[in-house]
Amino acid sequence: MAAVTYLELLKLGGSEVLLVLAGLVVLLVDLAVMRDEPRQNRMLLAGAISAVGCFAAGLWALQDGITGRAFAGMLVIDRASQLVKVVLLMMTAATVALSVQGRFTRHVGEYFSLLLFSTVGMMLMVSTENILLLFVALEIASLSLYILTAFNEENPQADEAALKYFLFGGVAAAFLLFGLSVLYGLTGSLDLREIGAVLGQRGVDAGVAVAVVLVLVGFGFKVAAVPFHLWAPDAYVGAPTPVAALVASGSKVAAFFLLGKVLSTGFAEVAGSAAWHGVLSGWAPVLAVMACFSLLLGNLAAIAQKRLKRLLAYSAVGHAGYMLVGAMALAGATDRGRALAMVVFYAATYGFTTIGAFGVAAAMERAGESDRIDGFAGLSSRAPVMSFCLMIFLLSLAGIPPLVGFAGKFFLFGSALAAGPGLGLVWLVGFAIAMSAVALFYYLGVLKQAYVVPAGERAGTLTVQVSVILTLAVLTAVVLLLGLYPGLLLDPLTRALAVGM
Amino acid sequence: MIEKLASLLVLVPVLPLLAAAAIAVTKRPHRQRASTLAIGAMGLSCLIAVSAFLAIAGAPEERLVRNFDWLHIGNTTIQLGWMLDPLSAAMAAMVSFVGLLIFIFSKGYMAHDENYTRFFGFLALFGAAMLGLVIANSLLLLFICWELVGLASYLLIGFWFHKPEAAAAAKKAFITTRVGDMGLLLGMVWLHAATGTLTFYTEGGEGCLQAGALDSLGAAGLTARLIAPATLIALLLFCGAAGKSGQVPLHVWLPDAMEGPTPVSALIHAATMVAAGVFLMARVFPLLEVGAAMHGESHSVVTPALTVITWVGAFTALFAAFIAVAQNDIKRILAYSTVSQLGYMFLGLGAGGVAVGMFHLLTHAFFKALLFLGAGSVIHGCHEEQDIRYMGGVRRWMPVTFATYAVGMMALSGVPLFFSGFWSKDEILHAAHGWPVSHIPFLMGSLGAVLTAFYMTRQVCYVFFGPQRSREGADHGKAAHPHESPRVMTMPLVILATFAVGLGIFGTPAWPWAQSFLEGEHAHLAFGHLFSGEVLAVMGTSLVCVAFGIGAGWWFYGRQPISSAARPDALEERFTPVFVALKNRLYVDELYEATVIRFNALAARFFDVVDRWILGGAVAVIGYLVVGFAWIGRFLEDHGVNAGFDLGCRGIRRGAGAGAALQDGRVHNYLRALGIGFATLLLLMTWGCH
Amino acid sequence: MGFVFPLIATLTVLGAVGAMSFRKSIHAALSLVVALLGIAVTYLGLGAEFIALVQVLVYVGAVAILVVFVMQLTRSEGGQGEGMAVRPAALGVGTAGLVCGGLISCVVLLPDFRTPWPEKADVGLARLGEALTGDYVVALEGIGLLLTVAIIGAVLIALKRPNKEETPE
Amino acid sequence: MAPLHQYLLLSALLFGIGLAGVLTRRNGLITLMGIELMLNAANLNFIAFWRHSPNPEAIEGVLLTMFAIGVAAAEVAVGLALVIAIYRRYRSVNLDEVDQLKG
Repeated sequence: MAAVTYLELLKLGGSEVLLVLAGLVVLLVDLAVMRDEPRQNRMLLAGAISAVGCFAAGLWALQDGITGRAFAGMLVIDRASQLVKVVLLMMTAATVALSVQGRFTRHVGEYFSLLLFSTVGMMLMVSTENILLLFVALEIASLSLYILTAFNEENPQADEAALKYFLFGGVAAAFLLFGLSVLYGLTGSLDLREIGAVLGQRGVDAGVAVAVVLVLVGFGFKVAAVPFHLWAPDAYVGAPTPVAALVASGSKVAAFFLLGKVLSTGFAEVAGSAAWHGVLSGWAPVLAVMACFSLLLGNLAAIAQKRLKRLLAYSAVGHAGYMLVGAMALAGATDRGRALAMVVFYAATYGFTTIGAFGVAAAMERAGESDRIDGFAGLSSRAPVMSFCLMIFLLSLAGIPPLVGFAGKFFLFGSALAAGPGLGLVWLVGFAIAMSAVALFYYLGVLKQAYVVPAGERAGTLTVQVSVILTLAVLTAVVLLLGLYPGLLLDPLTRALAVGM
Repeated sequence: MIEKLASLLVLVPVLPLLAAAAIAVTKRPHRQRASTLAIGAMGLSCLIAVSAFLAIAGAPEERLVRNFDWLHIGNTTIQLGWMLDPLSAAMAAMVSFVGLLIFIFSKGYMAHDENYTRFFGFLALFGAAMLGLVIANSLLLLFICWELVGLASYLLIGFWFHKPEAAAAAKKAFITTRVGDMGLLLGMVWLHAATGTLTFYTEGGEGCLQAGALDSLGAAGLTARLIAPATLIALLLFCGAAGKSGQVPLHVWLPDAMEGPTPVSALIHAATMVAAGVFLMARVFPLLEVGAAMHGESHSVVTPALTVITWVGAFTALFAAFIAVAQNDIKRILAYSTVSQLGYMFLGLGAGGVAVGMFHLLTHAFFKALLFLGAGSVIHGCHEEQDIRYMGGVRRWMPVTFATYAVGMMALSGVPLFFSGFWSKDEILHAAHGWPVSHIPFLMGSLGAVLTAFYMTRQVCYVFFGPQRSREGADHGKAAHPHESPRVMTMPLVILATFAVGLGIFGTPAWPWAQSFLEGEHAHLAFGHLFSGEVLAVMGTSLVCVAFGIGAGWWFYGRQPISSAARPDALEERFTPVFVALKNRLYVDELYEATVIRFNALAARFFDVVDRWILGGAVAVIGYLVVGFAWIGRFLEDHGVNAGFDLGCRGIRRGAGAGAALQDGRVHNYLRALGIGFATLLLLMTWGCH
Repeated sequence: MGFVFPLIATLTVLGAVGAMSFRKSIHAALSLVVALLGIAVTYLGLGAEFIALVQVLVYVGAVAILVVFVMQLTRSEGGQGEGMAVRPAALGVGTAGLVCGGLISCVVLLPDFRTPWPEKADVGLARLGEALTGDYVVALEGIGLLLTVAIIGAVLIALKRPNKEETPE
Repeated sequence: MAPLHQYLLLSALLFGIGLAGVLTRRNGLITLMGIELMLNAANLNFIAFWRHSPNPEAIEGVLLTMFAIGVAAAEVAVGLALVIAIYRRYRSVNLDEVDQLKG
């Protein structure tokens, strides 16, 4: 039974515990002490406490020697999961920084504590190999995000967005749970490793097929892959912009890490093949189809968008397609740890970049403008620093070297091609590369507005909040630095995952 | 010494990069500082590059590599680095030298532009990226620079972004070349997956262009049971090269890119960016040769990839030459001629190997830069006029420009013996003649040579001869004469003209120094080669071609002065009564001119009828054919390839609307999509079960 | 006893169908209660008495009451204005049928699942408690956090006053 | 009692019925009830599988069902709150009227 004492549990899950504590403190302080203060002060204090919480949790995660697999795979703490947690905490911290000078909610304490709780959910997602906790953690993260989406008092459509997000998520969760139940029925276990072992003996049959597809529906919702992406554009637009940034970044990183783990431990033996000359049943063809349509629809629909957040939403769908292509490499038996590292690297760097782009949208909204793309006209003269940051983010998203988006794509496609000759990923990689040419189209459209089109007459200089500009500057630095030295993140990630698998 | 220079070579791209960074923070009022920084940095780079070139000129078999570890990922290491070998040294020296001259020219040309500072910043960035590209010892580094070159050219072509055409052209250039780059990226990623490295050469022999990697690549089985992986990778890389170097059908961006400032056209379309594709193919030539079947007597290497390159090059050379005949914009003629010449380079590369293609690249860089800068000088002198129909007689007012332009024109046309273009093109035709697969590329190349001479003669006749034909109604009466450009602009012309003539002696069949150098060998003097039968035969052919082209050009355009801009093209004219074209002249003071011309023209017409049957029958018939083809080609270009590209863009847009329309706002439809999606995926999954 | 399961199952299915198709939403809610109770009885038959109890307490005791409460609050006597056009309804039912058919053909018909009824040790509350405080303690804490989140969120969203300036468009 | 596949049939039917309700009913509350039905179907699966698993000691199925019920309760709470918020804004719980975000 419990071979691990509760003390050890506190040690293993220290980051999560710290973050929960921080969340509760924020809630208490805000409700008890700061109740009658002006909103700006409340925001600042709550933001500061949250940031400290993230920092402390991150420090805890960076400690050496906290590794272990406790409670029958319920908690699997290794270097890789700790590293991903640090990335998640950085993203949450960036989200907090983007929020502190916002005006979208009066419920300050609740807002920040829910941000932290959703991060706890994501952190639990990355540190479990048990489908019970997998489900619970997914729900913690999702439920907090549904609620956070409804927080936006500036946007009358926030409730609609939250309801759509919720209903879609609820149905997807039901599919996922049903899939997990079939998985349990087939294998008699909740532990992904044991599941993987049993499935390995069993091979692909109808029962496995249905379980795999059901589970992939749940993940497809979480990562916003076609056709399970339909909530994403609406939710991104309705949610408070920093929350949308977190949905696009942290949530995606956690989901892809977890998906990678499920695919490489639980479903390792039922991959099948997506080669066009010999499709074999398994998750590979399913993911291939999802990836293909995500790439196509995400990149095409983004072209038609008039608002930055909606454009980013569709581009997020497209990027989910790239990451799914990378996840396909897990089908090859050669070096799964490395393949997963590439996916996580891409997701993490994409997350940082997209938070930055959302930050620009937030700044525009905060300055009393909307995120309409034609409102970006003349941004280079109205807010030179911010428009420079925007340029870096968008070019990185488009995959222009030497920014990090290029490095991510390069390694991602490389791992997909190296995964094995029998997998037939070449057509998929080719398609992904072709779609990234299309993607340039709409990113350049935004940049054209910012840099080429002159500002309207009444448009003066934009005032951008200090917190926002600092966050953007830090994120720009990250994008540039990781672009020049991808090894800073990629190397530890690869090492950690190589050990972990 | 050479060791030290190899290490110093990294400064060649770094110096302009630093200059670009410094200019980026330079305030607008300090205009001179910006140009001084850029020119100074480029000058230093040029110095280093030329010394490196001279150092390795004595030891062409050397290849010095400088690699450093960029990344450790798990247990693999990715190296970046640069190298000094004949190819990189020649390219670096050429690019930095031509670049320096263009920078200096820009100082005069852009003197009155309000964004002078920014222009030099972009130029320096472009120079840095291009120089980084040529010395890169890693396909990855090369690709990074390659994309930076694309980005910088996007900024430069769209420099006058207040012109909507310029903005559109910049976007078109960026996106079209990106289409090619996608192939390059895929090829690169694949190469990495197949060989595990992207470093070209290492001292230990683990590079992807060295025997070990190539052997394993050659031994690999067919991909998808169809095609050898080496061939596929080579063709993917060629996609990128074709995009950058404007090969059909990815050439659509190049003529449009003429919207940028003229020095930019010179920089991008003459010496550097467009040549990058040819350079890339030359760099990865060992990869193209994998699995080659050697053909005994003609030392030609034939592989599927090289065959494709040869055909594409030959087709482009001819196709673009046809179109150039029917253009009226001075820069667009040069742009199509560039496309055509790039086709020649690929033809040479595919049929004859690195040296043949690269030698033409080097000579072309000089004389085409000369022509573009000359055109810039003409445009500058004629008050921003670009339509050759409204020029004329410029020879009288711009003697230096005329003289240098004539040199460039003759080099491009391939006038024998004294001009570098003759020797390099002759080399290509020679290679094509000896190509064991087919003789058709040789015929296409020869026909292209005729056309080249023809359209260049036409252009020169229009621009420099005949009366002045400035735009009517603009400010006639005291119509401003064209004026000669300042020295800062003519000096580069003179220097380039010198090289356009002088480079030829390094590449004659008697002493093929340049070719041997590029192949990494020492050259031997052998006059006997010059008189071997085959060489003479090919030389004779190209001589006939050039003479015929220039003769025909003169026949149609030079024999009688082109009097009026409104007059249709000389060939069209013969079908329509002359006075129809002239009756628009309403002003009395032009009546005299009109009657004289009318008389002249009628008389000329009379003699022509006689002439045509006695002397120029054949010339005329072929001339009609040429013009017919040219117009058909232009029609195809405007309504086929180019329209196809635009149509594709529009199609994407429409698809975008359709994609977005899927999102109709009803949550029920979202959920239905989820259900249907699940059911479909389940069907897919169970397809192969049981 | 062979007739008990088919009876309960039929009742449950009928309840579910009613819950999803009654026009008046209060009828639907009551019908849902029937279905949920049917499931609870099925749990009993399967020997999971504790789960049956939880099912009754949570679903019938809390969820259903809450649903009815919200129904009163929103006075949404369903049906009005809900003239279901034939096509979308057919599409929805068709999709659901497809999914259901897929599940049945893939899972139910699997030979594995025709196993005989094995002997089973009784799940005492003690063993459940032991597991909850042992291996499953992390999940227990997780669910605690989840409920906290839900309470904060539900209270906040339900009590949120719309801003003055925002009006439904 | 009955063999395993009968339980699975029941749960599959419940899942399908719940999904059909979600996909056809425009009343937000009933959509919510449909989701609950789908979750219940999955729970029934877990219990049925648990009871039929050969290992008499294993109790994972029961535990997972308990947790799933908790999750479902949390979801219902949030969902109902969202329905109330929607009702407050649109004076209706008809989901078809909630379609301002699109494109």
